[in-house]
Amino acid sequence: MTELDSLVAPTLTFLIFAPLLAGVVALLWPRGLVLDLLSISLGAISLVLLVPLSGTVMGQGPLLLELGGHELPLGIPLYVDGLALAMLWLTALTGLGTAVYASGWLRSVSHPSGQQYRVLWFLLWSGLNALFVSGDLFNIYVTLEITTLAAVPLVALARGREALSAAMQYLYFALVGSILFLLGVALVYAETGLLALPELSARESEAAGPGETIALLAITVGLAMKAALFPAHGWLPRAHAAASPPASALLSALVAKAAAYLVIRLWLGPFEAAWTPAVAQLMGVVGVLGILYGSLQALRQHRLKPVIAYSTVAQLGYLLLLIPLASVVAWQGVIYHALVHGLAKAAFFLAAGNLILGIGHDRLVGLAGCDRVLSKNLLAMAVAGVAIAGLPPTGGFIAKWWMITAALEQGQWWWAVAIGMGGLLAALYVFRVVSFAVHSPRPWHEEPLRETRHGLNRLLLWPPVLLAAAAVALGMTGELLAPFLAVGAPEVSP
Amino acid sequence: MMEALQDHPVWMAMPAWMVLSSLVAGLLILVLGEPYQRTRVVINLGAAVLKLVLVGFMLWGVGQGHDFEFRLPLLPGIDLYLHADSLSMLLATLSAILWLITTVYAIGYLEQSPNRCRFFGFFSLCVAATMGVSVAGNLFTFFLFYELLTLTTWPLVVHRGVSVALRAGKRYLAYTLGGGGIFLFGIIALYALMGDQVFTPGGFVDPDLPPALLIGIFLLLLVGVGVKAAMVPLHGWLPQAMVAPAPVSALLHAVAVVKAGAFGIVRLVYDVYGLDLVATLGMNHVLAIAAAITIVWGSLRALQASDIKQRLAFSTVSQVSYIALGVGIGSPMATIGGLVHLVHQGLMKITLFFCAGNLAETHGIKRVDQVDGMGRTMPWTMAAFTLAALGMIGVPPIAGFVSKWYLGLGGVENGQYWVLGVLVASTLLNAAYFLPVLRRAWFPRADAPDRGPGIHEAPLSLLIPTVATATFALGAGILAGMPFSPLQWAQFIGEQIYGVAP
Amino acid sequence: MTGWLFSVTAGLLFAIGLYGVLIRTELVRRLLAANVMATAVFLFLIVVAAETPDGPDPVPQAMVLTGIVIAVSLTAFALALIRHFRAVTGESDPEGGDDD
Amino acid sequence: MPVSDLLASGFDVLLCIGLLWLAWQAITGTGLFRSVVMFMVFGLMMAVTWARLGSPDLALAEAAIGAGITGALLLNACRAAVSEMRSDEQPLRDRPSGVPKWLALPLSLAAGVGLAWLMHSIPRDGGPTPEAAIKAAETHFLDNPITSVLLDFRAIDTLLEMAVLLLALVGARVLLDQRRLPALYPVPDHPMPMLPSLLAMITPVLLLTGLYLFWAGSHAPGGAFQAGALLGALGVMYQLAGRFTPTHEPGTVNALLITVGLGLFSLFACLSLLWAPAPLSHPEQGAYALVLLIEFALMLSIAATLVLLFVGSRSLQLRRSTNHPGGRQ
Amino acid sequence: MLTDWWTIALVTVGCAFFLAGTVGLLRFPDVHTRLHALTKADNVGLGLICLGLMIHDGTLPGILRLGFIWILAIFAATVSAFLIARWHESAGTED
Repeated sequence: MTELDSLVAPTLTFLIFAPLLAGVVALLWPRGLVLDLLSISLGAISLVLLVPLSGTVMGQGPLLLELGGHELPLGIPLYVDGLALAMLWLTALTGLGTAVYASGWLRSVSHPSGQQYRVLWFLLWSGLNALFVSGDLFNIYVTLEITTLAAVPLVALARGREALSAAMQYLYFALVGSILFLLGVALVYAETGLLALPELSARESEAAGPGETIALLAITVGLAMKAALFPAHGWLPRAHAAASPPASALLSALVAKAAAYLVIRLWLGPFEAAWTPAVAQLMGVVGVLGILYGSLQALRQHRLKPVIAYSTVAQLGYLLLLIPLASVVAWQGVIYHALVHGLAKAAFFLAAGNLILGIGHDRLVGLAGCDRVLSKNLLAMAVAGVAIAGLPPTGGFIAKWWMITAALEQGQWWWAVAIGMGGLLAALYVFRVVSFAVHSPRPWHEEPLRETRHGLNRLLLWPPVLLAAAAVALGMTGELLAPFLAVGAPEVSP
Repeated sequence: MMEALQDHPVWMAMPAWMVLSSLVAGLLILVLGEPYQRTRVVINLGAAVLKLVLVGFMLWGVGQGHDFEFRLPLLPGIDLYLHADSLSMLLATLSAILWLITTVYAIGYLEQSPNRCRFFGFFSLCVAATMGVSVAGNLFTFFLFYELLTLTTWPLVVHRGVSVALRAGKRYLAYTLGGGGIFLFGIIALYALMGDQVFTPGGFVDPDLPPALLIGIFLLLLVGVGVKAAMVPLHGWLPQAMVAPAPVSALLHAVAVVKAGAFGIVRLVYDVYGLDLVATLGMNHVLAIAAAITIVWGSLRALQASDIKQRLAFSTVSQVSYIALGVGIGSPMATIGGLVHLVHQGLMKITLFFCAGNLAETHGIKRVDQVDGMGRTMPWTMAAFTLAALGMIGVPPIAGFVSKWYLGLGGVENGQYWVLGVLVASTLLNAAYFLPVLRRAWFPRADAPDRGPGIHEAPLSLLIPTVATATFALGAGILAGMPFSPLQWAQFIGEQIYGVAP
Repeated sequence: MTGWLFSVTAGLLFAIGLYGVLIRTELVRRLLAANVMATAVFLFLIVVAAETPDGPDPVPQAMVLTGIVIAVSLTAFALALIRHFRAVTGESDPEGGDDD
Repeated sequence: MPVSDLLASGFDVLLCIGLLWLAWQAITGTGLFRSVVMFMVFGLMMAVTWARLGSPDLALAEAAIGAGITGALLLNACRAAVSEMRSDEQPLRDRPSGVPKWLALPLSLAAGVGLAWLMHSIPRDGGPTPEAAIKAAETHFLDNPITSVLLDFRAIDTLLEMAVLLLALVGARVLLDQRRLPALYPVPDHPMPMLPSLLAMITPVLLLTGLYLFWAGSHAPGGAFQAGALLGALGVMYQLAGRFTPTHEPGTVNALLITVGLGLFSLFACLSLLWAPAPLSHPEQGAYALVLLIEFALMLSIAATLVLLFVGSRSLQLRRSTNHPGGRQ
Repeated sequence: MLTDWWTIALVTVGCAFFLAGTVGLLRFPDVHTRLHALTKADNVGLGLICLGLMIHDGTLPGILRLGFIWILAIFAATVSAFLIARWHESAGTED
C-alpha cells in the first residue's frame, strides 16, 4: 500500500462515514435545528478537509487507499484523481448551499417530513462521496443504489399526485438500469476475475473478449437510464420538475451527474480496450443529440422548472463528448463543465424555488413583474443561466473554450460546432426565461413605484446568490485548477 | 521620480484599474438595490470622473511611449492580457468622456422610472466592457469583454420590459450571440494554430499557413466583429434596438457597441493579420466593398425611415462603415481618416441621439414630420441637432468633414478613385435625409401646428450634455491641428502602424 | 457438473424478466419481472462462483447476498410507493395516460 | 456412481424447467394473487438451486429473505389491492405498455439466447480475485469464507447495503407522512383462536434458530442476514397475531433498533483508524469479538427494518399477551 | 447395505404419500377436502422421508434435528390449514 501522507485516510473516512453517522443521529434525534446545524457544520468541515486532500492529489498524483488494509485484488480500493476530486468539491459546495437553503425552506413551508428530508440528504451525501471515490465495480453498484433509493423519496417528498407518479416512473427506470449495471459487473467478473478499477485499467489492453464488450454495453445502457442520457431521459423532466426546490437542485446537480460521471470513468478507465474510435464517435453523437433535444425541449416549456430539468438533460450530453475527444485538454474541459454546471444548476433551481415561493406557481407567464419584487433572486438566476450557457465572464466559458480547443486540436471540428450550438441554445432558453421575468405588461411610467420586499428569509436568498457567484468565480480560476484536473487524465491521444 | 514611478507595477496596471473602476461601480450599484438613489448617483459620477483621470494619465503616458500592461493567467497558456497602446487609447478616451456626459443625461432622463438600480448597474458594467475591449491585448481577452458587452447591453435594451422591447432584445441576442459563436470558433482555430499571441502591429499570423485556411479564419473573425459593427447583412438588430431608452441608444448603439465592432475590425486587420497579409489574401478589397455597400445601403434605408431614432440608427449603420472603408483602402491617409472618424462619428451621433431624446422626453415627438417649428420652441436642442447633422453631412468646420477629407485623400493616394464616388454619393444621401428635418425645424410651413410663443426647452440636466457634445464635435473639427486632438492622435497611430510620418 | 444448464437457465430467466418488464404495465407484475431479472444475474454469478477451479469462490456469493438484501429493500420501497400511488390515483401504471 | 450423477443432473434439469415455467407463470399469469404465489414458489426453488450450486448461505438467505419476506410483502400488496379497490375501479386492468408485443418478444428472446450463449461460453478460468479470496479465506480468523468476505475483505459493501435497507424504510416513511393509509392487519377485536398457541410454540424455536444461525455465521453457513430475516419473520408473525399495535408516533426503541446496525458499523469504520492506517480494518486481537458484536447489531437492524417495512407504520408497540378472550385494553 | 435399502424403501413410500396428496389436491372438489389431502397425506409422507433420512444419517444430532423438523412442519401445517378454512368460512367467497 503506497505510503500516503497522514491526512488522506481520515479525510476519506470522514467524507464517507460522517454523513452516515449524521443520518443515524437524524433518525434518533429529530430536532430540526440540531440537524440543520449538523448538516451545515459537516459541509464546512468537508470543505476544509478537501483542501489538504487536493494538495496531496496534486503532489502525489492519483491516490489509492485499500480499505481494510487488504491488498488488491481482494480488498476494495478508494481511488482519488482529478475527476473524483472535482466531483467531491462539487458535492461539498452544492451540498452546503442546498443544506442552508433547505433549513430555511423546510421552516417556511413547514414541511411534515422535515426529518425525513435531512436523513435522505445525509445518506445521499455519503452515497455520492463513496461513489466518486470508489474504485471497485460492485461497490459502485451499491453506491448507485444508495443514490437512487435516496433520490426517489426526495422526488416523492413533494406532496401530490404528479410527484408520486414521477417518482414511480423514476424508480422503474432506475430499477431496470441498476439490474443492467449488475449484469455488466457480473460479466466483467466472469471474464476477467477482477473488480478493482485500477487493476482493470492496468491490464495491458489486449483485445477485450466478447463478455467485456457486452458488459460495457449493458453498463452503458444501465447508466444511461439512471443519468437520463438522451434516449432514456423520459423520467428526468417529470421527476426534477415535480420535486421540491432543494431536492431538484440536488437531483440535477449531483445525482444525475453521478451516473454520467460513471459513464466517462468506466469508458476511459477499465473498458478502454472494449471500444473502437467509431463507437466513440457514436457516443459523441448520442451526447450531441441529447444536447440538441434537451435544449429544444427546454425552449418549448411553459413552466419554469421543466425548463431547468430539460436543461439538465441537455448539459449531461456534454459529458459524453469526452469519449470521442479523450485528450488531456478535453478531460480538463469536461470536468470543469461538470463542476460549473453543477453549481450553476443548483443556483438556478434554488433561485427558481424562491421565485415560485414568491408568485405561488411556476408558470412562466406569471413571472412578469418579478424583477421588481425579487430582483436579487432574478439576478442570481440570470447569472446561473449565463454560466450554464457558457458565456464569458463565467466558468462555463472557460469549460467551453477548453472543450472547443480540444475538439479543434484533434481535428474533430464537428464537436466544436455542436458545443457552440449547445451554448447558443442554452443562452436562448435562459434569456427566454429572464425576459418573461423582466416583462412588465403595462408601460413602466404608469406602474406604481412600489418596491415590495418579499418576506423571503435570508436563508433562502443567499445560497443561490453564493452558488451563482461560485460559478462566476470559476471563470477566473482556470489556470489555478488546471493542474488539479489533469491528475489521472488518460494519456490516450495527445 | 517620474521614472521610478513609471515602471512601478501598480502604475503599469493602469488599464486594469480603468476597467475595474466602472466594473466595481456597476456591481456596487447592483448589490445596493433600488432605494439608495443618492448614493447611486454619487457612485456613478465618482466612477466616471475617476475613469477620466485615469484615461488622462494613460493618454499622457502612451504619448510619452510608456508601456501599460496587466497580465492575469486564466487558462494554462492563455492570460487575460490588458495592454494600452495608442489605438486602444482612442476608443478608451472617447468612451470615458462620453460616459460621464451620458450618465448626467441618464440621471435627468430616468427621473421617476422604476428599476434604475438595474439600469445604472448594467450601464456602468457595459462601459467597463467597452473599456476592456479597447485595452484588450490578445484575442482571448478581446472576446471575453466583447461577449460581456452583449450580456450587459441586453438588460438595457429590454429595460422598459414592454413586449416590443423584449422582441428587440431577442433579435439583438440572436445576432450578437450567433456572431459571438462564429467569432469564438475563429479565435479558437487561430489559437489551435498559433497559440496565445499578443496584438502586434503588422500582425502575428504566420503567412505561410495554407491561404484557404487563413481566408476561412479571417472571414469567421470578420463576421464575428461585423455583427456588432452592423455591416450590411448583419445589421438587422441595430434599428430594432432603438426601442431602448434614449441614453442607452445614445451611448451604446451610437458609441460603445457599434464602435467595439469597428474597433474589432481595425484590430483584426492591423494587429492580428497585418496589412500586407490582408492585401495578399485580397481581403482588403472584400472589406472595402462590403463597407461601401453598407454605407450606401444604410443611407438609403435612413431615407425611408420616418421615425427619428430609426433614421439615426440607419445613419449609424452607414457611418460606422466609413471606418471599415478606411481600413479596407489601406493607405496611410485612409487609415487616419477611418480612425479619426471613429471619434468624430461618436461625438456627432451622440449629440443627435441626445436631441432625439430631448424631443421625445419634453414634447413626445418621435416622428420626423412632427418636428415642424421646433427651432423656435427648443432653440438650443435644435441648434445642436443642426450642428451635428451638418457635421454628419461633412460641412467643413465640423468634425465630419475632416474624416471624409482624409478618406478621400487615402483613396486618391492608393489610386482607388471609386472611393471618391462612394464618399460623394453618401454625402448627398446624408444631406437628403438630414436637411428636410432641419428645414422643418427652422422654416416650418404655414399650415404647421402652432407651437405657441416662447421657448419650451428640455430640462437643464438633458440640455447641458447635448450642448456639450455639440461643442466637442465642433471643437474636434476646428481644433484638429491642436496637439491632443483626435486627428493628431490618429496620425500618431498611423505613424506607429506604417512606421513612417505620413 | 451441469454448470452449462444453469447458465443457460440464467440467460433465459433474464429474457423472461426483460419481457415482463417491457410488456407489463401493471406495477406489481413489473416489479416481479425486475426481481426475476435480478435473480437471473445472481444465478449467473453463483454459477461462475461454483465453477471456479479450486472450490466455490466466496466473492460472488457475498455479492449475491448483498444483491438479495438490496433487491428486497428496493422491492419493499417499490411496493410501498405502489400502494400510495394506487391510493392517490387509483391507476395501476405510472404513465397514467389520460389524467395528466 | 454414474447412477447418482444421472439422478443429480436429472434433478437439475427438472429444477431448471420448473424455474423457467414458474417465472413465466409469475409474469404472464392473469391474477395478481396467482402471480405472487408463483413468484414465492419460484423463490423457494431458487433456494434449492443455490443449495445445488454449493452455496448453503445463499440458500438460507434466499429462503428467508427472497421467498419469505418478499413473499410476505407481495401478499401485503395483493391484500392492499383487493381491500382498497374502490367500487368504480375495475380489477387491476392491464393496459398495453408502450412496447408492442411483437417487438418485445423477439427482443427479449434474442437478448436471452445471446446472454445464455455468452454466459455459457465465458471460460471459467477464475482470475486473480477468486484465487486470492480462496487462499485468504483459509487463513482468515473467520472460518466461513463468505462471512469473511462480507465483514472484512469487502466490509464497505455490507455497510452501504445496510444504508440501502435503512433508506427503503425512510422512503416508506416519507410516503407515510403524506397520507396515513388504513392498517392492512387491524388489531382483531378477539384474538385468533389458534395463532397465540402457535406463536407461543414458535417464538422460542425461531429465536433459538436465529441466534444459532447468527452464532454459526462465523464458521458455518449462516450469518447476520439470515438470522435477521428469521427474526423478521418472527416479528411478522407477532404482527399477524395482533400482538403489535402499529402507531405513528416516533418510538425511540424502534429508532434505536433500526439504526444500531448502520451506526455501530460506521462507528467501527471511523474508530478503525486508531489501530490501522486504512479504515474498516480489524484490530489484531479482539477482532472476532468485534465481528460478532457488529453482526449482532446488523441482525437486530435487519429484523426491525424488515418488520417495519412489512407493517408499514412508523413504530410498533408490543401489547401484553391476552390469551383469555375479551381481556382487551 | 441393509440400511440403504430401508432408506430407499421409506423415502419411496413417503414420496408415494406426497403423490397421493398432490392428486388429492387436484381432484377434490372443494376447499375443505383439499385441505385434508394436503395436511394429512403430506405430513405422513414427510414423516416417512424423515424416518428414512434418520436411518441413513445415523448420528444423534442428525436424528433429533430431522425429528424436530417433522414436528415443526406438522404444527405449521395444522395452523395454516385451520386459518385457511376459517378465512374461507368468513370470506364465504368461492375463490
